[in-house]
Amino acid sequence: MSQKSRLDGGLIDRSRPLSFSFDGKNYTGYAGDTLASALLANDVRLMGRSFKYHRPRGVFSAGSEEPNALVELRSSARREPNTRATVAELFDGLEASSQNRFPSLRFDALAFNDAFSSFLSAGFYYKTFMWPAAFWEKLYEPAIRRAAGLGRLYGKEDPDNYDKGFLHCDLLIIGSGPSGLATALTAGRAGAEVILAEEDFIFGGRLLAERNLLSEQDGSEWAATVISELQSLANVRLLSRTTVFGQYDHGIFGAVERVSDHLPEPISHKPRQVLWRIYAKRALLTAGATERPIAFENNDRPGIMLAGAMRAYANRWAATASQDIAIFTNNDDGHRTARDLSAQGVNIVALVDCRIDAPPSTEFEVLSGAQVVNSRGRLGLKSIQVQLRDGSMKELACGALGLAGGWNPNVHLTCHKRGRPIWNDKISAFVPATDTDPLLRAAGAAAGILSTHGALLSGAGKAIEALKELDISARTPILPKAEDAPVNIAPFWYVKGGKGRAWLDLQNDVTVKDIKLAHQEGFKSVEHVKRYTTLGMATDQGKTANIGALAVLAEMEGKTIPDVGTTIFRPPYTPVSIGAFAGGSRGKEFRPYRLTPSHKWAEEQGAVFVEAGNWLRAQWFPIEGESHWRQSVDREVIAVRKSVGICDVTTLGKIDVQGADAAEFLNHIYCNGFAKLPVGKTRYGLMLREDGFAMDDGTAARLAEDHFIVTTTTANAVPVFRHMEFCRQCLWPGLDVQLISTTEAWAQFAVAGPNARDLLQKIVDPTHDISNEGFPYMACGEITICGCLRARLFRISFSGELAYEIAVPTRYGDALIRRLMEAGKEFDVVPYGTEALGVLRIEKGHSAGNELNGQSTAAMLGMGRMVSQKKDSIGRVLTGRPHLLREDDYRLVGLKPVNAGDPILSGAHLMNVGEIANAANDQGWVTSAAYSPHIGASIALAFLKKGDQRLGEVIRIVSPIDNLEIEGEVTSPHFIDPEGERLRV
Amino acid sequence: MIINHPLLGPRDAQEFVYLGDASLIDRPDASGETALDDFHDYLYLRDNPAGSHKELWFHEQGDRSWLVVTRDTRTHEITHVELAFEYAKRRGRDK
Amino acid sequence: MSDQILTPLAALGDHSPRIEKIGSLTIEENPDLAITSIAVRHRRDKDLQTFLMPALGGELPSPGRSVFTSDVSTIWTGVGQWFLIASYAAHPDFAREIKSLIKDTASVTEQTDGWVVFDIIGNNLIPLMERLCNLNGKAMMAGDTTRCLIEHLGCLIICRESFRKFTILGPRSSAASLYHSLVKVAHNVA
Amino acid sequence: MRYSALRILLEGIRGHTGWKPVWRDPAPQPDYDYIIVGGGGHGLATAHYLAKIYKKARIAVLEKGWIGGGNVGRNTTIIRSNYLLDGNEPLYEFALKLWEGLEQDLNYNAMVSQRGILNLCHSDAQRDAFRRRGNAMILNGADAELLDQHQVREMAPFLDFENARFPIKGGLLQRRGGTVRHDAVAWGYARSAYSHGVDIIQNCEVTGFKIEKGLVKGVETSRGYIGAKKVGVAVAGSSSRVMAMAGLHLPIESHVLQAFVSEGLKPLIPGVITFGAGHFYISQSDKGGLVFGGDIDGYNSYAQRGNLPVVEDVLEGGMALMPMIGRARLLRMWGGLMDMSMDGSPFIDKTPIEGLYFNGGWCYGGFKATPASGYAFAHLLATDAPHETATELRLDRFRAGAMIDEKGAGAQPNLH
Repeated sequence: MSQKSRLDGGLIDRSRPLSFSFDGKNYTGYAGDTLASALLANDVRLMGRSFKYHRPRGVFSAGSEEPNALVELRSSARREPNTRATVAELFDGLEASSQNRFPSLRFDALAFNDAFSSFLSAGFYYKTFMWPAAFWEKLYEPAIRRAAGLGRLYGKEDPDNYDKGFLHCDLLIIGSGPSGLATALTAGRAGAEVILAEEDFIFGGRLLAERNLLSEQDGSEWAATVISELQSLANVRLLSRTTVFGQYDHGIFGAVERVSDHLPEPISHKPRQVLWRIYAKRALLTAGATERPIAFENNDRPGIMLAGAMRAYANRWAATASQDIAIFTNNDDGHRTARDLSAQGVNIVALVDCRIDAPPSTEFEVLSGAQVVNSRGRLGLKSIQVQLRDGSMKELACGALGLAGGWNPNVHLTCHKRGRPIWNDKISAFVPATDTDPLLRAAGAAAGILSTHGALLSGAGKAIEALKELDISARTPILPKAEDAPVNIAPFWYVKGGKGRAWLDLQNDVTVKDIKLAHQEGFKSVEHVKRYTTLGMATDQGKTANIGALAVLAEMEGKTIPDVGTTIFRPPYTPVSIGAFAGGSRGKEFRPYRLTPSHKWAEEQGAVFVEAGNWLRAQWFPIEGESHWRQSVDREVIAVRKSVGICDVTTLGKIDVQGADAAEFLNHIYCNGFAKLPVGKTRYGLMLREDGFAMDDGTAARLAEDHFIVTTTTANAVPVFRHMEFCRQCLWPGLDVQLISTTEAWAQFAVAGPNARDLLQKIVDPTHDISNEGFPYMACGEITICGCLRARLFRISFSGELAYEIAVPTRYGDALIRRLMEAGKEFDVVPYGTEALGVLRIEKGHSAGNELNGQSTAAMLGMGRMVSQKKDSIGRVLTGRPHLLREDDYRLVGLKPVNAGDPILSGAHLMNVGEIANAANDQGWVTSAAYSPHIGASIALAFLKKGDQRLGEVIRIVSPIDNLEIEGEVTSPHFIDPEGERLRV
Repeated sequence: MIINHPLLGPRDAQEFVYLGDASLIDRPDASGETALDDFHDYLYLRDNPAGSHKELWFHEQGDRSWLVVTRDTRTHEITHVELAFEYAKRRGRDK
Repeated sequence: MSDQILTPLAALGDHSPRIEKIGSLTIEENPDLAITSIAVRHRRDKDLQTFLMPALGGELPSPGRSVFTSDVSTIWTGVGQWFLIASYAAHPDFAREIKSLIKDTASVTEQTDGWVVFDIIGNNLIPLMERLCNLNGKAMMAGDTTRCLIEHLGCLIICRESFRKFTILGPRSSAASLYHSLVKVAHNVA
Repeated sequence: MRYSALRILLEGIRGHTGWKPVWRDPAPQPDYDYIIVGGGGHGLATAHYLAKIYKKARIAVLEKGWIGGGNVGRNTTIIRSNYLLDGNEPLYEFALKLWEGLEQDLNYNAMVSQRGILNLCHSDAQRDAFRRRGNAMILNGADAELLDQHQVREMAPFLDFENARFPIKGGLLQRRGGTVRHDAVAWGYARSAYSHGVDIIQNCEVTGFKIEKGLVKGVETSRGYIGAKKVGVAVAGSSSRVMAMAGLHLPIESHVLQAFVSEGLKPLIPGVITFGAGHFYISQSDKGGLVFGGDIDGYNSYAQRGNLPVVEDVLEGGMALMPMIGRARLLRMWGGLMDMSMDGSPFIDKTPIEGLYFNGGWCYGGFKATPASGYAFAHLLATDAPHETATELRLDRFRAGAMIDEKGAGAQPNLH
């Protein structure tokens, strides 16, 4: 189909036509087009619907500030809602569809909201939907929800990849317009490490959209020559399609590079987008300025747009919204638009200038002192009503109207650290405060310097200034001659009078009336107005709306605009894909895996694995004929109790503690004593937090006078090491002690069961005596196995059986478990997983994570007496607080069901028989439960008030959340071998 | 944020773990008459100024040193960084 | 009793180290490093240096630095703490050797199997480094060494030759995840 | 003025010329019986209940800026009462009941939307803890359900069940949980308080307390001295700063919590969902934006803004949990100031200074607690006795060792 509204010239490649579709209709555009410019060229003006009233809307801008032309780009799982047509780079086969309309863009049923608009004023929600009470939930709210939102997500996993990266530079330059290029040239030639980031797909910024020459060159040509020089410099990094979206502390900036969004889909292995964290010693904001409209009645029709955008479409994209255009301006820049358009052969119906002293023109009619007061055309502008200087009315037919209300510097990034912009009367706009963060300066239009000449100069100047602080000397390059027009502007925000609605925030449908109503209802602070009317909260964050609203508010308050103040600009500058922030950390790669030394072997055995922090541990090892996990776990447990089993316990934290004062150090961090622990012995240790609650438990083995190996639970390995370093460096820096983690360096296996020693004897080198006498319970030592391989042996037991833990350098872990399984055949050795480990320790009454959950004291755990009063250990003093010593505190007990068949659920609460189950009567809770093949029933550990004094008592175990209640008997937590004889055989 | 490590130079604060008020170094005398009150104040009544704050950061993903960082809690500006064990020694912790 | 000898696995779970070539870039697992940590005891700094001098032929490196030699290499890993590195084949029980050499001037801890070691070689590794970690690769000279995060993993990153060769020590239990990230990013920037 | 269907019709027809200010800005009087310092949700709610329920008069709310500008205006709007400990649960459940009647109580629609809150679990230990907590909730009169993986899938089929690093094992569901239009809560309470005669005084910063012989006499403000019989402080986020003016040192640190909202999307997320293997929780607003957050930045801060690492951590969690949101765009991120207490639980208590009362230390619990916090604080101010749902929220609980530590993290504010 022909491109009816395509003009001559422009920066598009007519040799590369691209076909695309909008709402199922096919069109053609050219390489270099955006979706918006291509649609305009194809004479499409209607591109979207507004959020609240579903008013027909056309493209309003030519950049990322676009409030109206939002589309769903691409299809199925790659569908991208709310994509601005103005920045969507055209590619062959691009699919786009309009959104927030039903059934079609031309006829939208919800447009009936528009008819009722007089009842849907600002804040109407809060006053209504309350009668009758029940209707809110059942009727009103669901209805509001259905109407909510703009575009649709597809609802399936995003198929594209994202990545992250880190960049470092002396000078980050944000925006590549005249000031940005001058900055880059200055800094680049000075040899500084420079990054030039540009959100557009071509460098040059506003230079690409203007006709005036730089010296004898077109602006775009000059930009191209500068860029090619910069490309030749090794110290300059050019990033196009890259938005610097936020400024953070200490010169860190967030940026997103759209690597593949201009392609139908990413090239294989390449990400869709990359999130860059940029560390900049200095930064320059050269992000230009955004034009603002003038509000009047029905100023939202398709075809009404920013004048500067019209100019950009005509000059850069050779496209126009209409052949007959009017301009409404309060400053000279509107005239430039009119000149450029007529130079492109567009008919300027009239230039309406609210200023009485508007400059005349020979090319087109200038109506000075006049105002556009209304417009007509349901799905697209047909005509405007103009009130002439003498008050008479005139109707002008036109297909498009350009609004030129002046330009707002893009100060946003200078405010991300809560810097506030200041008002500049010369250009009637906010500019960056000069005293804000020295790390980030502004130049060019972003600093309120709106002429090309000024922009070039300030860019170079600021670059020199910034580099000077880094002791890099730079010189101003020879810059081209450029226009230096003064800014002649008469502040004019909206047309007074008129009964209808004059839009300020086009996307959220916030009108002048809404601001006035909010003010009338007492919402006078700018933050209140924003929140009450939703002004500036749409996807464009009010880039074209806020200033107009401030002006209205200022008028109501009888204040100046700066006195009314602004809302705070926060990151991101423009919306950023959530996927980019996540990068590669998603799915299975959300966090790294930690694999045990026996992982490969366990996989071969068909083990079922479970996440334990980042570790993957074998949960159980099913064998043929086992259909339910309980069968496997029971078998593993029984095997350990009857013969011998092997479990990979490498995941437990191991910390090497050495130094002349190592023992004294341990005395401080454990509540029980370690000074007198003999070499060659291991001792259980309980670590308290300073507040007296248990932090972690484990063992410490003394390999030498000045050498211990401390073990921690798997979950607490990292925090415990951190805590020990705190004690070492901050609390007792005088102690001669050194710490290092060896968790990963050693593969460690528990060998447990009556036959454990017999099995080990088969691999331990005969030079080492591991008999009960030679290597008694709690012994430890460095040995060799399998012919002189260094190993460590600890006679400790978590299962309550005769047990050892044997450690070898990690690389031998796989071979060792294979060897142990081989050697253990004669004892029917079994590997056991974390489930069996859990059952065994519950049977033995050992505490684990569920008991050591940070809410338990030593006393609760039945270890109150372990807290030595003879020494100063972490947590001892505050253990003495009354509430921690209270009589009726919880104590760890065991539970058995009265009827052996009943299951006990971990997390159930305990109630006295005959009392109603409620919080007031709560006696405690079940911490861990399991089926014990040894007992032949479900057993549990629990915290029970005064539990230690209630052994034998029958208690109710209630779990209302499962509608379950059973009776249980309170027992000792030690279900097997309470005297610990099995440990010592 | 960037913490200027006294030995390693500028490092991203992401590599550190925050603990809080540097007064946690001044652990009271556990044998003192008023030990219970002293420890209560030590542990629970930390300094929380809107302004300059001496605080403890652990370089967990770096060299495992504890640092005492002086940072303005209103602007996040960091004015001083030193190794905690040196600070602690100055406070007489090694006696 | 040679039948008794246990056969080791490389960190990625194979009997031989993994090598991957992507474009001009090579990622190579290096299992032949014996790594021992030494942490100087209080007020023994001078003694330690004296004991080590013959083995190192020089001082221990300063913070953020490492010295790689064909014999014993050294890496600064923390205040008063270094890694000594030698060939595993030549020094299977390196820690014990060091201990006997430096006596009680420092705490000695075997670290050999705490780590997986990757050598990355290419014409220009900067694009790769930019995606991996927050170090300024361009500014790194041979011997510059920093521990930082790669894909949530604390790794030691050692510049062996500016732009062209880096050695990465990562936590051994996460060798597979780290390797996967390295390869993925390499493809991504290739 | 009362809001009614008829009123809306009339105003619609006559161009909304009749609407009166929701609250007025009076000049401060020389003295009051009750001064509430802080015009946030809790302060305004306190004034409302003090006037309406406890029939007190001569009440003023002093706000240093504009009302509702603190945490009530910058939170993620979630309401729930899914707490474990008896020191907390009754208060939050009381709050939930008050939320359920709020529209009618205030004649103002704060859009209380009970679409449920689902906490996911990814391990057996987490499930055990959820069962213990769910049971505690039920025993305290709240609602709770334990869901298995299948039931979670039915509720939220878009979660990652196939490729998750930490597979979803189930969840704890509270159907009565949900969201509320946060700003409207401040405005609704302000409107009601004002209609009950409360002076709401904005741009009036308290610069000091007048205390004689351990008795509070009034407050110095940016608009002059104002006398008072009783002064209640509800300035969470700035508690340490304000109470320091009365010479009090609090077991509180100020931290920054970031929150996020996406561009408006057609409805796709049922209620509130929280990830159990990372820091991420999410809901969808009545306007269609995905509202989400995660962990605090972790360092003391009054800057009301955070940094990138936490942003990335939160969104990694989001993508791990629901990979469908990758192509949705993050529209805005902001930071709020948290009163992080030493055990993660709040304070509603007298102070050692007679006539001076304190409400703070809310950590992230503040918004959801607003009605009950206001009610209980009003009760304390009016009767000098703690409300039955707030008996354990004492300022001196650490001295006794009676911590209310839901997470078991100990005296480490940034871990709560």
